[in-house]
Amino acid sequence: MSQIKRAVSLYSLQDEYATKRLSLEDIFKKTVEFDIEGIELISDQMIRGAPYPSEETVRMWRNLVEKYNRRLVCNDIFINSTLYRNRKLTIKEQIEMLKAEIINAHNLGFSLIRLVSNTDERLMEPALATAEKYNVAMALEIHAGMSFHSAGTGKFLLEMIRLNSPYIGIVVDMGIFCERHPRVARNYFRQFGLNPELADYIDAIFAGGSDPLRYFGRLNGEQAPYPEDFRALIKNPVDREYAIFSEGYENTPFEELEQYMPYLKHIHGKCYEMTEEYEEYSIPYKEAIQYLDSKGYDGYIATEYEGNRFVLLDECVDGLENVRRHQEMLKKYIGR
Amino acid sequence: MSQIKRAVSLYSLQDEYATKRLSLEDIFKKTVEFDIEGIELISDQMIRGAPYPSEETVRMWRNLVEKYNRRLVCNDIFINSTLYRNRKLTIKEQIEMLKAEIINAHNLGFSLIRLVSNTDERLMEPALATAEKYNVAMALEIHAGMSFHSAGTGKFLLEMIRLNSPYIGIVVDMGIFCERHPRVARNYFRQFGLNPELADYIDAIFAGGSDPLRYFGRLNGEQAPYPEDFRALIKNPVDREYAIFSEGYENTPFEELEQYMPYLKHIHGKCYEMTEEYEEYSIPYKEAIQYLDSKGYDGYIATEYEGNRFVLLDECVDGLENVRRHQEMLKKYIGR
Amino acid sequence: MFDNYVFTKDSCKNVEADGKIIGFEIQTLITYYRGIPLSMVYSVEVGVDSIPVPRDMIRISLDRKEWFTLSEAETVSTYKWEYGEPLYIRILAEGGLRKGEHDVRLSISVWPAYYPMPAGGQRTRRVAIE
Amino acid sequence: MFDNYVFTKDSCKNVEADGKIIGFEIQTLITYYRGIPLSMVYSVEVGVDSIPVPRDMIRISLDRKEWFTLSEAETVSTYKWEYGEPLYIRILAEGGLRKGEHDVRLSISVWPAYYPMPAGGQRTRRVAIE
Ligand SMILES: [Mn+2]
Ligand SMILES: [Mn+2]
Repeated sequence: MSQIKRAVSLYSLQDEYATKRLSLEDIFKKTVEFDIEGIELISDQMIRGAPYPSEETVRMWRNLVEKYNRRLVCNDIFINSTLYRNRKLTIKEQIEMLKAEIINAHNLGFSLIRLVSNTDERLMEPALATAEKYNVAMALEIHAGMSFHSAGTGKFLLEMIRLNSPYIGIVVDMGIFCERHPRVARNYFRQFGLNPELADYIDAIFAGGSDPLRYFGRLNGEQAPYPEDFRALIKNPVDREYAIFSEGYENTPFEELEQYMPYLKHIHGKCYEMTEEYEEYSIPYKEAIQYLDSKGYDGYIATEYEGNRFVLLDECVDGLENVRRHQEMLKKYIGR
Repeated sequence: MSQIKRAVSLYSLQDEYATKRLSLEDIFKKTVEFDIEGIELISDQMIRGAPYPSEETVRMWRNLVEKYNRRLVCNDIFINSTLYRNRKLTIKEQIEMLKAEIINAHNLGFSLIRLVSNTDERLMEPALATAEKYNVAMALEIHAGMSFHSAGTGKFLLEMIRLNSPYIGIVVDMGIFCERHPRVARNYFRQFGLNPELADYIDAIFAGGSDPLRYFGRLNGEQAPYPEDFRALIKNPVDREYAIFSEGYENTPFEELEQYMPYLKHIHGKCYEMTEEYEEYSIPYKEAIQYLDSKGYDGYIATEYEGNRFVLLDECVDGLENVRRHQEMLKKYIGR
Repeated sequence: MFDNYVFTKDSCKNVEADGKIIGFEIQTLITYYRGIPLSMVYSVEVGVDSIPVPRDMIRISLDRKEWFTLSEAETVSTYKWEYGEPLYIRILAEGGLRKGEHDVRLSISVWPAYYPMPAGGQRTRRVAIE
Repeated sequence: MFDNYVFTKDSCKNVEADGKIIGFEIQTLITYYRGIPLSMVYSVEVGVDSIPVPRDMIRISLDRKEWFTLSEAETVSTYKWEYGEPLYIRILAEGGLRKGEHDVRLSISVWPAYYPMPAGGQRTRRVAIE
């Protein structure tokens, strides 16, 4: 039987929250209604003043967690290294910011933070003592477009292996296992004039078992030129943007995960579109969960609905329904 | 008998410290040798990383205080409202900085901070709860050039009276009681080409019982024009600078202090030049102490040697000797 | 991708002070999915009926009390623009918008650390001033 | 008033990296009586034999490891230049100073909050390069 546990990233309900259709407490109620044990948070999104929230704000958060009896799985943090436009923050400044995030995560009740992709690996060793002191592990997100083979992630992985600490690991985003390009994205860009032949070309890359990064030879972050026939299909800036974004979906073989299983702290259950059959349109969850089970993964998968950004102008985002369906799907494949 | 106590501001020995002729511990030893009970500090000067020193630095400081058994009288703080050159910090930002200074002063063992002249009076009410919580009183420096009559100080004094808290008061700098312009300053500016007739003119203003601010009608901060005969003596930029700086010495009647005696937390025993007769060249300490005794002042006077800035190029500053003589003078007039 | 959050509906209004109209104001949510320091706002551009508003006529605020020019905002790293909370944008122009209809355009972007380019959005609304 | 702290004696030297002289370096103490964030440094000007060095050739550092351009330093509010500790000033110029004697001038100022103008000092030293 599967050891995998279910969680939801509150990111999935960000539009409901931003537009004040759901308060933070409403969201907690929904996790109970949908029978989701684990909570993932973006503290910069729903905790006022993070990473320096007032004591009152921290109390409010902890009261909700207690009242609705949820497990805190992961807090997603960011290092604002572009704080000033005249320079990038130094490593020393970034280290101080990371320490503040660790302490804030601890105060909110978390013992895992997700580091956004491209977080500088040089922050790890200096922050390790703080991570240990506050019992907060740090895990880099392995996100499509900046996955195992990319330069920044590669440097982090080497540093992670070198430091070999239970406080340093990875979070895998299921967007690296896309078998199809999300059709909601295609549909979204159509309204701005996307060339359908370009979209067909990309769909065909996936249909052939590959993905744009691999097909264009850009997996290692190199800006290899597009093939002639593809370049000919780029007719306008929207086409160019669509082409760039298409590199944000990867069709990674599950086996690439194997050597990193000891470092796997958590999984983002990415979903762009949950179909009426309760399947994710792009990502083969059934096979993915079978693979994870075969490797003995016993952590969480947290629903991360990202279709919100492809909703047409003035149409309503339905994060709730996507979360509900995604959780039903997880139950089906996990078995509970 | 006088109730006044003696202290020294470590500012007096800043040149010895900066040039590494004296370490912080050497300075503590000197306070013992000179029999000076009280210590005043500029934490930004001698505490690394202030107002966020490491725990180790704080421990080092507290160990010295304990080892040499000194009383901590006052910490001099500043609000860096010019932190960014594209704007002045907002009051909200300045309040946060002041709170950090209060907490740091408390951690270092102080229960009084000196606010530099021109500190915005709007910081007082919002910082008051923190001052109470950490038992640290805040006192604006009444400094010559920015004294009782100046616009900024005036606004602070009104706010101080309105708030009427034991945690808000003033520090008087004895430079407001100059009977003569410091001759070390005159001598210093001579090397750059100061017109001696201009210096004579200013000396004559003091000899007449006034000071440049009063004589020029600028006491309230207004930029009244110079008299014709004075303006004619300004021959070069050094003369202009000397004229401006001459407004940084005031010949305030002692009686102006009377109404503020209830708010008087501490006194800076300013000295520019201690003569071989152990008198301050410009300031009538004997009369000043008599006045303070007559009003029952029972706080500290902390030697604040400022002649260091008028030492000629490559000549050695002798802060130690000036402090020693100033303390001997205080002993003579205080009686112990 | 964040166009839905740009230019809050019905937020465009003339602003009065001391009995005089000193300009007009619009509100927007952040074009990103989390709160960030104000200094990370990369661009704020406003246009009225196809005419771009000069940058130095624009002020921004998180509370309608403290206002910053766009140049000042570049170092305002201590104020956080919270996710889901409005940024107030004022265009200081005596008289404000004339009575009648206008097409007001707002385009705004922020530059998060790990993005290859600013994350922005824009929206034009037909605004009626009475 | 702080001239005595400007341009530390014997501190002017060419700087080598990877076997090549990449410029020269001088040290100075702060022209003020306390430590302040690096962003409050108002001006750093260097001249060699009466020729002013262009601003963008200058780098400053508190530890000789992290170097900032003067433009970058304007927002470096988290690094404190401590009282009595050197600021390292590098002039990036291939080949550095020629052998022989030079008159090197350093002028530097900081702008504390309550000062009406920057607090600065300057000093020219005759430097011998071997
Ligand atoms: Mn993710
Ligand atoms: Mn003083």
